[in-house]
Amino acid sequence: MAEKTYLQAISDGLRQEMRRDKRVYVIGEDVGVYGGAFKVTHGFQEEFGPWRVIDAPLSETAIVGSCTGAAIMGMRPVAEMQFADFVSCAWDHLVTVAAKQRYRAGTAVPIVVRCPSGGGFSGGPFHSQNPESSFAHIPGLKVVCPATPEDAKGLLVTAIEDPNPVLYFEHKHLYRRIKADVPEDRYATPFGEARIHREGDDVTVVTWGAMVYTAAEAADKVESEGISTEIVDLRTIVPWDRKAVLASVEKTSKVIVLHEDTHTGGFGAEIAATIAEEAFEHLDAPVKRITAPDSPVPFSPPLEKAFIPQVEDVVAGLQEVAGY
Amino acid sequence: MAEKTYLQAISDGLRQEMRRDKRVYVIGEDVGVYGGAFKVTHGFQEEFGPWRVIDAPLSETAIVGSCTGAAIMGMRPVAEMQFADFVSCAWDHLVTVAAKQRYRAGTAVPIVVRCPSGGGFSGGPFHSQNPESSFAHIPGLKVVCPATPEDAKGLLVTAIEDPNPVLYFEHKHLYRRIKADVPEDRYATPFGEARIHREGDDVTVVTWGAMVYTAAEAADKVESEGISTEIVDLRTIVPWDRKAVLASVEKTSKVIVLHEDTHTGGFGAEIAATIAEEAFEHLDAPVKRITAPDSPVPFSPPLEKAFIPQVEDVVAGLQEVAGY
Amino acid sequence: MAIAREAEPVGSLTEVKEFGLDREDLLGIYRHLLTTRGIEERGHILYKQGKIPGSFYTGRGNEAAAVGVATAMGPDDVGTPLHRDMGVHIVRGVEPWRIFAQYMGRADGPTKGKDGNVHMADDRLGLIAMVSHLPAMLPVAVGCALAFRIREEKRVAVGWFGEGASARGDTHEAMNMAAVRRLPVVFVCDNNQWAYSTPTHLEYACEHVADRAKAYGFEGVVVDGTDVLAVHREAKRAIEKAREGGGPTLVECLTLRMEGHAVHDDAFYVPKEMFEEWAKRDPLESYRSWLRENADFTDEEEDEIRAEVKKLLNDAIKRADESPLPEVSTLLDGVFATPEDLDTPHHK
Amino acid sequence: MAIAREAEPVGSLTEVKEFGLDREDLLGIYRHLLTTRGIEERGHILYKQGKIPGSFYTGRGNEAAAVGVATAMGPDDVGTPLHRDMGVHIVRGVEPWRIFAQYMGRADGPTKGKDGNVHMADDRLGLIAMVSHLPAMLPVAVGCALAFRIREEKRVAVGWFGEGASARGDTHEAMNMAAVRRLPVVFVCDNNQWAYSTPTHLEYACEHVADRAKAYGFEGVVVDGTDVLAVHREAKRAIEKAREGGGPTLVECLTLRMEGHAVHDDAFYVPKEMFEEWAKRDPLESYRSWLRENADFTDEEEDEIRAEVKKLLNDAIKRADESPLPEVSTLLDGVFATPEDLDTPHHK
Ligand SMILES: Cc1ncc(C[n+]2csc(CCOP(=O)(O)OP(=O)(O)O)c2C)c(N)n1
Ligand SMILES: Cc1ncc(C[n+]2csc(CCOP(=O)(O)OP(=O)(O)O)c2C)c(N)n1
Ligand SMILES: [Mg+2]
Ligand SMILES: [Mg+2]
Repeated sequence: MAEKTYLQAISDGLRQEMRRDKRVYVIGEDVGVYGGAFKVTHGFQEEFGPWRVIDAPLSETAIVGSCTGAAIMGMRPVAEMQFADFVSCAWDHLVTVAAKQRYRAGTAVPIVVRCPSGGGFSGGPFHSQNPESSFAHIPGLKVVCPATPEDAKGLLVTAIEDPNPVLYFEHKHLYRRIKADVPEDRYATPFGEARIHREGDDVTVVTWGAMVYTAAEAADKVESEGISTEIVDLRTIVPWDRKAVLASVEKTSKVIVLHEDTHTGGFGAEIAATIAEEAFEHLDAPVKRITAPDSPVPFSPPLEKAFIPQVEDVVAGLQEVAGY
Repeated sequence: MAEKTYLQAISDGLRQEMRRDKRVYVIGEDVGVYGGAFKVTHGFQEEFGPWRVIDAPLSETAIVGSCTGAAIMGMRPVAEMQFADFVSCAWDHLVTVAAKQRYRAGTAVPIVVRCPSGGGFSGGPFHSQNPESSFAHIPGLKVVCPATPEDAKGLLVTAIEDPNPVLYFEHKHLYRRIKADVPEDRYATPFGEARIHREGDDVTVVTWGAMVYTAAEAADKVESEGISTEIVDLRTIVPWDRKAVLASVEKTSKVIVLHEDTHTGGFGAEIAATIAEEAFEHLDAPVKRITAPDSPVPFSPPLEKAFIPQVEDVVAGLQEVAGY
Repeated sequence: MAIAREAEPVGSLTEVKEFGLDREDLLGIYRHLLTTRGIEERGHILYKQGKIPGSFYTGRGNEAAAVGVATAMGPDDVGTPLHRDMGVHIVRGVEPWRIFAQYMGRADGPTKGKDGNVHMADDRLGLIAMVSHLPAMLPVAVGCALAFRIREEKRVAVGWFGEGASARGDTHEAMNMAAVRRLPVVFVCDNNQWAYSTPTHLEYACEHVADRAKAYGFEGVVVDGTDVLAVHREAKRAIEKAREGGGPTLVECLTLRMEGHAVHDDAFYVPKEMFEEWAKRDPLESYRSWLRENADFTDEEEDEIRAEVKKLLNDAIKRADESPLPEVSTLLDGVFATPEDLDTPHHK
Repeated sequence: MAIAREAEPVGSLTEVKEFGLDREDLLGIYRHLLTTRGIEERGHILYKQGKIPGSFYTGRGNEAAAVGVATAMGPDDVGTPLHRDMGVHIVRGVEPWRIFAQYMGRADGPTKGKDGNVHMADDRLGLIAMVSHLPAMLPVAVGCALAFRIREEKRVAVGWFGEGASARGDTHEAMNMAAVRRLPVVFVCDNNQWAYSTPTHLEYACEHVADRAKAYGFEGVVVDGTDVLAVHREAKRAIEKAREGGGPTLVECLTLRMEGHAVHDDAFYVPKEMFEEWAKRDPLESYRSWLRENADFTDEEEDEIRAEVKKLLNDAIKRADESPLPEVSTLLDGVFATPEDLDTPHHK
C-alpha cells in the first residue's frame, strides 16, 4: 500500500483498468496530449495511444452520446467532463437515451462519465457546481461521490464494471489535498454501501464527498463539548445505503444531512424525507439539513465561503441538534 | 364568467396578454400554421402574424436560448415545448444561462417556457414526463404547475409578468378533461400562494397538477369512512407556499405528499423534508410520499396505470396515515 | 446553390447487377417494400379499431428510402433507424408479429410494453432502439462507428435523421465528431419535406441538407428517396467507402411524407398538388414498374409475393393479438441493467 | 478546399477612409488596442501577486480581432463577447477600474464579486455577460437579433465563439435559426488555432470554420485577425449588411493564442515555430507600423497615447484595489430578479 492523493488514486485506478481490459477507453476534451485539465490522464496517451485516449472536439453531447454507442458495441468508455458543470451539455443524452435504454429496449449502456465537481477555490458559478442531485432523480443512472483515495479507486473500478451509466463525481477540492493509503491491487468497492467515517453516539451526520472532511473537523471540535458524532459517508448516492443511515439514526436519534450542493431539492431532501418517513419513531429531533443556500456558486472568496458549508456551520448544527 | 377547458383557459390567457402587450410573442415548433401540437395557439398566427407567432426550426436550444436574448432586449417571449419531455434539450441553456444571468450579471431574463407535461394516455417514456422537480432544484428558475382552468390563466399571466425565467407545466391530461369557470378579465394569480382545494381535518394531502383531482376523488371515497381530507394545491413549486402547508399540517398533524413525477429526489422529498424539519412537533405520523416509482414512464396501459398514482393508491395512503 | 452531389436515377438491370444485386435480391426488395407498407397499413387499421394505444406514425412514402439503405448494409453493420424507417427493421429481420405486439403494447413486443410505436429495435439484429428526442441517436451511431474504429473492425454504423431534426445540435456534434475522426458512419437524412407542419424552408436555408456534409469535410449526396435502387446504390457506395476507411457520407433521400405527421394529423398544411405530384412517384409502384420493364417481373411472381406477404401479416396480427398485456409485476424490471444484460453478442 | 471567401489585407489610408474611419478613429483604435493589452498584462501581474482569486485568462494575440469588430458596431448594436474579447468591453466603454475590480472579486466589479474573470458585461453598454459554457451565448445573440427583427429596428447583434466551440450544438442551432429567419446577427469566430490544448484539425475537418456559413445559407469570410483594419472592414460589411436585412454573416478572425489557455498552462503543446511565426505578426505592432507608414503617426502622438493609457491603468488598479470585497450579506441578492430589474433601457 502506498500513500496517494485522491487524484493519483483515480488516475492509477483508471490506468489499471485500461491495462487489464482493452475495452476500456477514455474520451474527453484535452485528455490526450494534455493529460486532462487536472492531469488525471497524464501519460495515458503515450501508453495507450490516441485511439484509447481520445482528444475529442468541444462537444459534450457527442462525447457522452458516442460513449453510449460504443458501449452498446461492447466497449467500456470512460468520458471525462472538463468540469462537472459542463455535463449540463450532455444532460439530454444522459436522461433521454442512456438512462432509459435498458428499461425501454433491453439494451444496457455501461458508460462512466467522470465529473470533476465542487468548489472552494474561487472557480465561480461554472467551475464549482455539484450536480449530483439532478442526476440522482433520473431513474436508470447511478451516481457516485467518493470521499477518500481508496474509495476513489475502488468506486471507479466498480463504475467501469457496472452495466449501467454511472456519473462519477470526483471532488476537485480533494484532488491534491487528501492523501491516504491505497491498495496497489485491483479491488472493486461496492455501490450502495456507506462507510462509517467516524463512529459516534449522539448525532449522525450523513454526507459525502468533500463534506466528509468538513463534518470530521466539526466533529473534532464538538467532541470536547461532549458531543459524539457519527459520520456516515454515503459513497454512492444512487444507490444509497438507507440501511446504514437508518441504523445510525436508530442509534443516535438525531441526524444532520450535509451537502455542498444547493438546498431546495438537493439530495439531502431525499435522505431527510426517507429518515422522517422510516425512522419517525426513532427521531428525537427534526432532521436538519446543512447545505449551500439556493443560489449559483459565487466567485469572490468571502461570498464563496459563505456559500459552501463551513466547519463552523456544522459545529453550530451539531450543537443545535445535540441540544434539542 | 364562462366555463372553459383548462386548455382554452391557457389559450385565452395567452391571447389576452398578446393583445395587451406587444412585447409578448410565441415561439415553438408548429405553433404557427398548425396552432401547436395541442392547438393552444390555434388561430394566433392569423391574428398576430408570423413574427409574433413563430414557427421555429426543430431546435429547443435555439428556441429557448433566443428567448433569453429577446427578453434581454425587452421582449416577453413565451416558448412552447412540443412536449415537456423535450425541454431536456434546452436544459443547459436554462440552468446555465437563464437561471444564473440575474445573479451573476444583474441581467433579468423574463421568459416563459410552456411545457405540456404528464401522462395518462399511453404517451410512453418521452411524451408523459413531469420534469418539474429537476428545474425546482436550480436556483433562479420559477416553476409553475396549475391544476385548474382559472389558475392556468392567472398563473400564465403572472409568469409572463415575472422578471425571471418561468417553467410553466401544463398538464396534458387536464387539457380537455377539466372544465370550470374562468373570469374573462385579466387577472394575475400570485406565485407562491397555495390553494386549499378541499378543506379537511384529519389528513393533509399536498399536491399539484393533475394529482389534485386524484386526491379529490380519493378524499371523496374515504369521507364515508370518516376520514376528512384537506387538499393543498401548491399551484407553484418555486416558490412554494411553506406557510400554507405548515398551517395545514399543524391542523391535521398527518400529511401525504402526492406527485406524478418519480420518487427519489422528486419535489415531494423537499416538501416532506421541510415538514419533517419545521413541523416536527406537530406530526402524529410520518410524512408519507405517494409518487410514481423510480422508472421511466411505461407505454402499455396496465404498466402506465401501475406507474401513475391512482385514486386507489391515495385511498390506501389516506387510510394508512389516518390510522397511524 | 447546391453543394452536394445530386445522384442520377438508376437505369438498367445491367447497372443494378454491377452494384451487386441479383434477381433474387431484387424480388427480396419488393417483398420488403410490400411488407413494410403492409405493416403500417395494418397498424393504421388496428389503431382505428382501438387496438393500439397512444398515437400512431407511419413512413408512407419513405419505404424505398428505408429498404434501399438497409439492403445496402452488411450483416455486421449497425443502425439507428427512426419513426419513418420501418423498412429497416423488416430488412434486418424483425418478425412482423413482434412489431404488431409492440404497437399494441403487448408483452411480446421488442420493448415488452415499456415503449410504443416504432420506438423499438432488436439489438441482436444490429439495430438500436430510437428515442423520441430527435436526432438523439446520431451521436450513438457515431459511437458505434468509434468502437469499430478503435477495434479496427470493418464495420459501418448507419444513423438516420429527418430534415427537421437536422436543425438540432445533436446532428452537428455527431457529424463533426465523425468527420474529425473519419469514422465509418453513414448519415441518412429522410427528407420528407415536412417536420410535423413545418416546411423545409423554415428548417434550413441551404438548398439541400446534404450541402452540410462538405462543410464538415465529407461527401454529401442527394438521391430520389422514392427510387429504391438509386438509394441502395448511393447507400452502398457510402457504406463501402466508410468500411474502407474513407470516412462518413451524408445521403439525403428526398421524398414526401404521404400522410399526416401521425394519425391525428390530416396534413391540411401540405398543398394538395404536392400530394398529387408525389402520389405519381409512389415508391412501390415505381419499383414494380421498373421490375416489369427491366427484370421481366411476371404476374405470377407478383401474385406469389403479395400472397406471401398477406399471409405473413395476417398470421402476425393474429399471433400478436394472442400476446398478453405485460404483467404489472414487470413494471420495475430493467430500470437498471444487470451483468447478464452484457451477455449479448454485441456487448462483447 | 475552402468554401468561404478569404479577405484581402487592408491597403492604404484611402481605402480605410472609404469604409468610414477618419484619423481620429484610427488613433482611437490604437488606444483601444493598447488599453486592452495593458489591462490583461496588468491582470497577469496582479494574478501573480496573488491579488486575483481563481484562474486568469487573456486574449493576447486577439486584441485586433476584438477591437476591429467592436469598432464596427453601432451604438445601439449589441454583443456577447467571450474570454478573448476584452477589447470589445474596452471599445464599448467599460471603465478599466471596474474590470480590475471584477478580476479581484470586489464589490465594484460589474458582477459585484458574483462571477470572476471576464465573465462580465455592462448591459447598458449593449453587452451581455458570457457564461463559461461555450458557445452558449450564440443562441442569446440570435435572440437579440430576433427582437430587432420583430420590432423592425435597424440594430444588429454580434455573437462571438471560438473555433473549438464551433463543434458544439449551440453553434449550429444558433446559426441555423439565424439563417432560416435571415436575422440581423453577425457571428464572429475567434479562431486562435487552439482550444485549450486541442488543435483545429481535432475540432473540425473542413478548411475554415467560415466554410460552415454557406451550408447554413449565408456568407462566410476569413480574415487575418491580427489586422485590425481588415477585421474592422469585414465586420463593418457584415454588420451593415445585416442591418439592411441581408441576414447573417460568419466572420472568422484567424490568429494565434499567444499564451497558454490560462495562466496555469505553459502551452507546451504549441510548436515553438508557431509562436515565433505569429510573434512577428503581433497585432499591436503591425498596426503601429501601418499607422506610421500610412497615416503619419508621430512619436509624439504615440507617446501621448501610451502615457494616457498608462495613467488610466495605474489609476484603475488603484481605484479597484480600494473597492471592498462584497459583503457576505449580499450572498443571496439577485438570485431572483425583481420588477425593478426590468427598469433598464434595453428591457423596455
Ligand atoms: C427534440 C425534439 N423536439 C420535438 C420533437 C417532436 N417532434 C416529433 S416528430 C417532429 C418532426 C420531425 O421532423 P423530421 O425530423 O423532418 O422527421 P419526420 O417526422 O418528418 O420524418 C417533431 C417536432 C421531437 N421528437 N424531438
Ligand atoms: C461546453 C464547454 N465545455 C468545456 C469547456 C472548457 N473549456 C473552456 S475554454 C475551452 C477551449 C475553448 O476553445 P475555443 O472555443 O477555441 O476558444 P479559445 O479559448 O481558444 O478562445 C474549453 C474546452 C467550456 N468552457 N464549455
Ligand atoms: Mg421530415
Ligand atoms: Mg481557440
